[in-house]
Amino acid sequence: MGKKVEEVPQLKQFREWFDKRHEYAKEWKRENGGKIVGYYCTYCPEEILYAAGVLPVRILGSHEPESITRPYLHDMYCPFCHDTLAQGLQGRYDYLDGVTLAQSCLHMRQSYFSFVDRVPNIQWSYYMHFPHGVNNPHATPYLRWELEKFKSAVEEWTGVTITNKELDKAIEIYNKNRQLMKKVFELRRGEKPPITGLHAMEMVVSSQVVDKKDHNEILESFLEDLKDVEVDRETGTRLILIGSEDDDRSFLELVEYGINYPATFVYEECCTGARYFWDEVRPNEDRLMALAERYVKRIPCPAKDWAAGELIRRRFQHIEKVIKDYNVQGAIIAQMKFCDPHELDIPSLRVLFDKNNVKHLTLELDITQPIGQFRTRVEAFLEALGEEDLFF
Amino acid sequence: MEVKVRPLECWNDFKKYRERYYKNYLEAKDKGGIRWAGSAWAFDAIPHGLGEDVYPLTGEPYGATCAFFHEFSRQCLETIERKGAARDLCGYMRNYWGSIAQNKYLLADGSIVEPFPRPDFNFTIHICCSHAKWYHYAAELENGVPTYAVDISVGPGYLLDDKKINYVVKQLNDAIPWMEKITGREYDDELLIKAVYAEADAMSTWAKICKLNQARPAPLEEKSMFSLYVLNLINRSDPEVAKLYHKLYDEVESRVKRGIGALTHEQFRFFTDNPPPWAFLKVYRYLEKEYAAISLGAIYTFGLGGGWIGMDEKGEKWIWEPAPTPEEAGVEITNREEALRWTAEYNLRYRASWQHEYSHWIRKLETYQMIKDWNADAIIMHINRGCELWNMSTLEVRDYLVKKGIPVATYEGNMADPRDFDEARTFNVIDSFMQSLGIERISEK
Amino acid sequence: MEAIQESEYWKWPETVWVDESKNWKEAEVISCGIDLGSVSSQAVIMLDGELYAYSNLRTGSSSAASSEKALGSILEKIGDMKREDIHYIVGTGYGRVSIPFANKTITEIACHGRGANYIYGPSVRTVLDMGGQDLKAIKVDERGKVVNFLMNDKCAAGTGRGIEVVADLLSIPVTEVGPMSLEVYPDDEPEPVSTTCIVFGKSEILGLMRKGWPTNRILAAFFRAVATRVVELLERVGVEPEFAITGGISKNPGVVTRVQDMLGMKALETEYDPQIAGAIGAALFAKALYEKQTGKR
Amino acid sequence: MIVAGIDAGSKFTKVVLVNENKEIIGTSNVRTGIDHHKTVEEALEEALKAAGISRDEVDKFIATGFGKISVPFADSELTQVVAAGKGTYFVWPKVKTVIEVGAEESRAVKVDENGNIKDFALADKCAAGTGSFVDAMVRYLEVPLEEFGRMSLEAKGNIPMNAQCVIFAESEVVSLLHNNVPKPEISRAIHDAIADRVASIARRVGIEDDVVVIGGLANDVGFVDSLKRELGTEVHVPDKIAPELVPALGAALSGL
Ligand SMILES: Nc1ncnc2c1ncn2[C@@H]1O[C@H](COP(=O)(O)OP(=O)(O)O)[C@@H](O)[C@H]1O
Ligand SMILES: Nc1ncnc2c1ncn2[C@@H]1O[C@H](COP(=O)(O)OP(=O)(O)O)[C@@H](O)[C@H]1O
Ligand code: SF4
Ligand code: SF4
Ligand code: SF4
Repeated sequence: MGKKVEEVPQLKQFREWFDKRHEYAKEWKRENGGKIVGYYCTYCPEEILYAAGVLPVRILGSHEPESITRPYLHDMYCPFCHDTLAQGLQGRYDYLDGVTLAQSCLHMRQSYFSFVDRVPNIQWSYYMHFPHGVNNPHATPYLRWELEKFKSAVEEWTGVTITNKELDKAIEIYNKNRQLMKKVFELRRGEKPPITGLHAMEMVVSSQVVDKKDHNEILESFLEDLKDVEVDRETGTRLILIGSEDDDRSFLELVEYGINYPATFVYEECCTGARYFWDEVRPNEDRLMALAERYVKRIPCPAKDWAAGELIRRRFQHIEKVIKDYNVQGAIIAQMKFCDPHELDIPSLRVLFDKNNVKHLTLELDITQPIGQFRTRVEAFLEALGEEDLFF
Repeated sequence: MEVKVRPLECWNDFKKYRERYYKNYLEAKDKGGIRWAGSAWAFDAIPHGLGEDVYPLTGEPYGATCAFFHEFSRQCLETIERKGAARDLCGYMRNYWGSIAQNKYLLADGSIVEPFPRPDFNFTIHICCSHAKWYHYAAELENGVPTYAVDISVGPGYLLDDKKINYVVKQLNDAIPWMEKITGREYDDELLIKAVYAEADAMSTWAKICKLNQARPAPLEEKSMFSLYVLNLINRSDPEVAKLYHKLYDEVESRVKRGIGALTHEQFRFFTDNPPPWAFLKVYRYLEKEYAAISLGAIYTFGLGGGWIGMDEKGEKWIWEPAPTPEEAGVEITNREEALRWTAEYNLRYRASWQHEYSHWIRKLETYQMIKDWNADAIIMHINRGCELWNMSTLEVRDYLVKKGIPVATYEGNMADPRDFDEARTFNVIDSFMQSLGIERISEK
Repeated sequence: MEAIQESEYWKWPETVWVDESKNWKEAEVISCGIDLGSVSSQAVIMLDGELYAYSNLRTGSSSAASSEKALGSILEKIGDMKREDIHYIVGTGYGRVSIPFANKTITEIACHGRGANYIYGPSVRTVLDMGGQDLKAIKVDERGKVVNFLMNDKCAAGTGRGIEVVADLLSIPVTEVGPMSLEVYPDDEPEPVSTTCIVFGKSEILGLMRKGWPTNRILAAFFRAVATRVVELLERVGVEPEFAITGGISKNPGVVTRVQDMLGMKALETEYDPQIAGAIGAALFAKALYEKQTGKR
Repeated sequence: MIVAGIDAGSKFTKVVLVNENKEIIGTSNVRTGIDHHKTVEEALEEALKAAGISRDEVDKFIATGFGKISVPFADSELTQVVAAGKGTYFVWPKVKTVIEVGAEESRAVKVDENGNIKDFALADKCAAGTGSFVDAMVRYLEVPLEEFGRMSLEAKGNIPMNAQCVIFAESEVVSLLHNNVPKPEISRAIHDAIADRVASIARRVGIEDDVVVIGGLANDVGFVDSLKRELGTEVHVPDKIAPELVPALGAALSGL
């Protein structure tokens, strides 16, 4: 019999990276003497930065109350945007040499520009006009062009010429990371998923803030170790998490560890989950075209997933497949307060879940969560899914 | 100094046009015509090629009309909230959906008819995070109206290049066979070309009219401008609209020459920002009556309907000069490709309100320059909960202007959800602002 | 600055009740449910699944003490029953986790569903629980088991506390605000207060007061807004007959009448106190759990 | 010459009487009742009594506050922003940033070295940063108002609260209570949450020393302490006059 999941050292490593991401970045800089760029949205073509020897790290919130962003961001912009800007204003990202945003929603755009203006020591910033119309056929060649400009800008700033060889290497490392995380996710399809949503989140988020090389190393051994791990927790209700930035540990802990009834996330359809890594770059003589294709064809963010002639949402198609593959019984829709792109999908998403016989619960996330209120909702949700034996 | 005031003569023409517009859309099918719906920002010249009997319904002005009629608006909003739409979503969009969901259609005079006229297709763009999804959801509410949204997220005008423009042109190109398929009609490039000329004419002329408001006394106040600029948002590629704007231009120009102002006494000139709270235009009246304060406009009224040069090539200064029409630019449009390219480029480059959508860097310069060029004393900003696009940058702009020594006041509200507006608070802000600037009430004088 | 004594308009009457006709010593299963809400606490004792006694008190600042008090006041009134005589206790409500002597906790959503089934009968399909801090629309099956539910999250208007705040602002006892608002209903009903956010709404109400609106009209405008919110939530979950209201606000005719009229549907009536529905549900679960534990089922 | 400044607040109505030497000769503070006119009369009566003068001796009445229109006999009205700026500048001439927190409203006013108003910001919707929030919490915690402020100072302060709306903040407090969190910690969490919201408003106009806080909540030592910490700068409470009387004083002074 193998060891218990909680004792697997790689999980501890993920958590440590998650907790000490700023320390890691500073350490990396000391060791490599390289530049670090913070990126705002998961549509950022990290491979290009990586190929130039730059470490891309994702800018995320910290889930602590703050009062410093409201002079710049409207109250009704999403908490994620407030939280990320707050990190910058508080100096937590003082090690960044540059910041970049691959055009995403308006809220994030505002947060990004305020970050660029108001966080000291930012030498370089790049706003990339990433297409929104990822469901139309012209997006890929157009994105290729934007990538080309991005690449030149990075080259100009770093003084490094990004060769095909370096790009290939970066793509390989990134693809590997994607493959490995996907393999970990696939283990969760089974009856007894070895890891929880909390573990998965820490794995994915840590990959966004450390050098993928380091992350791959740990991931490989992690996969090995997971093979003969002893799963002692009761899986309970199999849940899918739908959301955007879902890296608030207190929330995941509540659902998976803090309720009277067992429940486990088996899949996270969010940008701190599967949306980040699910799709790989497919080889192409034209490296930038290969990248463009990957970023256009990946599971879309709701901000980009809309009708261009046909009434389909690609993300929904993916979710439907996941429901079957992962035997999903319930869905928690974690709606970032005031996030329009996600909110606009919710009425139709509910229909989709109903159609597939998946019960769903919508919770509205803020910078910090009202755990007391959430507990009641989640508990009642799980009660409704089970507890048959109290009714006779 | 007492100023002569006189009602605008072509006011009625504009009003009639608007009334006819909503009726035409309603009755299009009776006449065998085509109906389409989409954003006021959509490339509305394109559907013109389907024939002369093609009638649009643009969503934002429609939403604003709903909001103006309080009670109807409330019913729309409540109806759609019951279906699960979140309250913080775009105010126009919620009114629009609510109108569909209730199956009721509002005409410009406030009368309500049933059922809601279903469009043959939706043709829109994706400028904010909502537009394309707005019509996607509307299509679902309407049991699957074919919907096409054009992505225009290629960046501000001064950063445009051929490939960016091409990306948009290709999407427009694809839209034409798509429309042909849906409507079963053959596309007429001549009509498209006519529409494209008309669009630039209408938009550049509106910009010229706005410039006339630099005069002292100002010939127009913003509340009337709302009824004037709107034609460019409902049907700007209709050649009749351009004609009306020329007529208006002549009239306003002659007012300036004769020293006719919008207010009898102009004590204080200010700009506003964002779409106004449509249900509470009395804010403007209050400022006029109590403080003889005139709103000269906003980047909203100027920029949405107007074609402007905008940012200079280096991105360092905003230029409030009317954009050239094809004639002025010495361009001749002879075929579909040229027409699409022209309309794509004109909109991407010269629509003032598309530029600042990318960054407050642009919006700051745009607003500042406007205040300088029109000689305004201050700006009163509507912190508009109803539109996340227009509301983007407002606080950064506020901060910038205050540092530049320009007095700024802000009040919270919602352009299209009357429930988000607090009247007492808003008047309190205005009084505080005026008092802090030492502007006296005229009633106290 | 002197602290000025507040009048406590938000206070509502407390109750302790025992069915004197029953003898608890004859019961096989004595089960208890305690609903520790944010505003009120109820304890219910059932004898073999029949209501025997209950209390309905204001929640204090300590949950443990409030639950002790809720149960203690009943035991005191019964006289000879001790806590140890009770076979099983289920806690519910916001404070359920801090009831020291509960054997198990179950959410108030499940308990209200179950309790409504008991007091209104098995035909109930939609339960509206209007409590102190939240509003819940619950759909249940014929056993009172929750099928689906929704809770308000963006706005606190349709809640007991929201109503208390307004009662305080207008200096009218909370038990009277509802009836008073009906004085102008339906013929003279004003438009709802525009905002349902209680913070913003307060300033609007102050504005109306200053405009010289009579109190009953202000209340009508306020309750209209509350009712709209309530109906919105109900329609989102999908109201199906039969429909019942539980929780404290069910005693407020200003809300109930408007909600019924807007829905075009009458709420079921009962001789029980609908505020104790949650505690009844908890007590019924307690019985089931006790029987499960002792192998009686 | 004697001028009366009348601040008709949503919860309290205050009157300050000044003479031509800018000396305060009488003040009052009365709970605002349903009948606003009556409250104003009462408050005025009390202030006159304190000053030992009769109503005829008052030359001018200047009204301010949310209920300023319920002072029908006022000679003129002053907005709360200007009243706050003027009053504070008088009692604290070095002031640059005024923060006022009353029962239902909070605001920040920026003044220049001559006491002119440069900028101001009012609380947005959903702000829990007001005195009535404290009043409600005090009821939940079942402690006296003074005690509530004081106990906050004893706390360690490691409980974050996400207080957007008063009602939802209340439910957070209830959860804390149910989880047996000590009352001083809860008090501190509440004060921090209010300070957080108030600071958000104040930051819109920019924090510049001296920062002076006025309005009823300035009496709350726990709040002032939290605000200091939040802003990272010294926060002054006027010492010459009760902080909630400052706007009424500002109104009175404007009539001289
Ligand atoms: N007799 C009554 N008349 C009118 N309203 C009442 C009465 N009793 C209670 N309420 C209302 O009910 C609310 C409490 O509801 P309740 O369901 O007991 O709350 P919770 O269980 O969440 O603590 C009070 O805030 C008050 O508004
Ligand atoms: N000693 C105190 N400790 C804490 N809070 C206080 C104290 N005194 C007054 N307050 C608060 O001040 C508020 C009243 O402030 P005030 O400025 O008089 O209000 P307004 O002018 O808006 O009516 C009350 O809501 C109360 O919470
Ligand atoms: S939610 Fe979408 S826009 Fe936001 S970070 Fe994730 S992928 Fe990017
Ligand atoms: S959560 Fe929504 S609003 Fe916020 S950044 Fe992501 S997509 Fe934008
Ligand atoms: S939010 Fe603003 S830009 Fe977006 S659809 Fe609505 S009105 Fe248009």
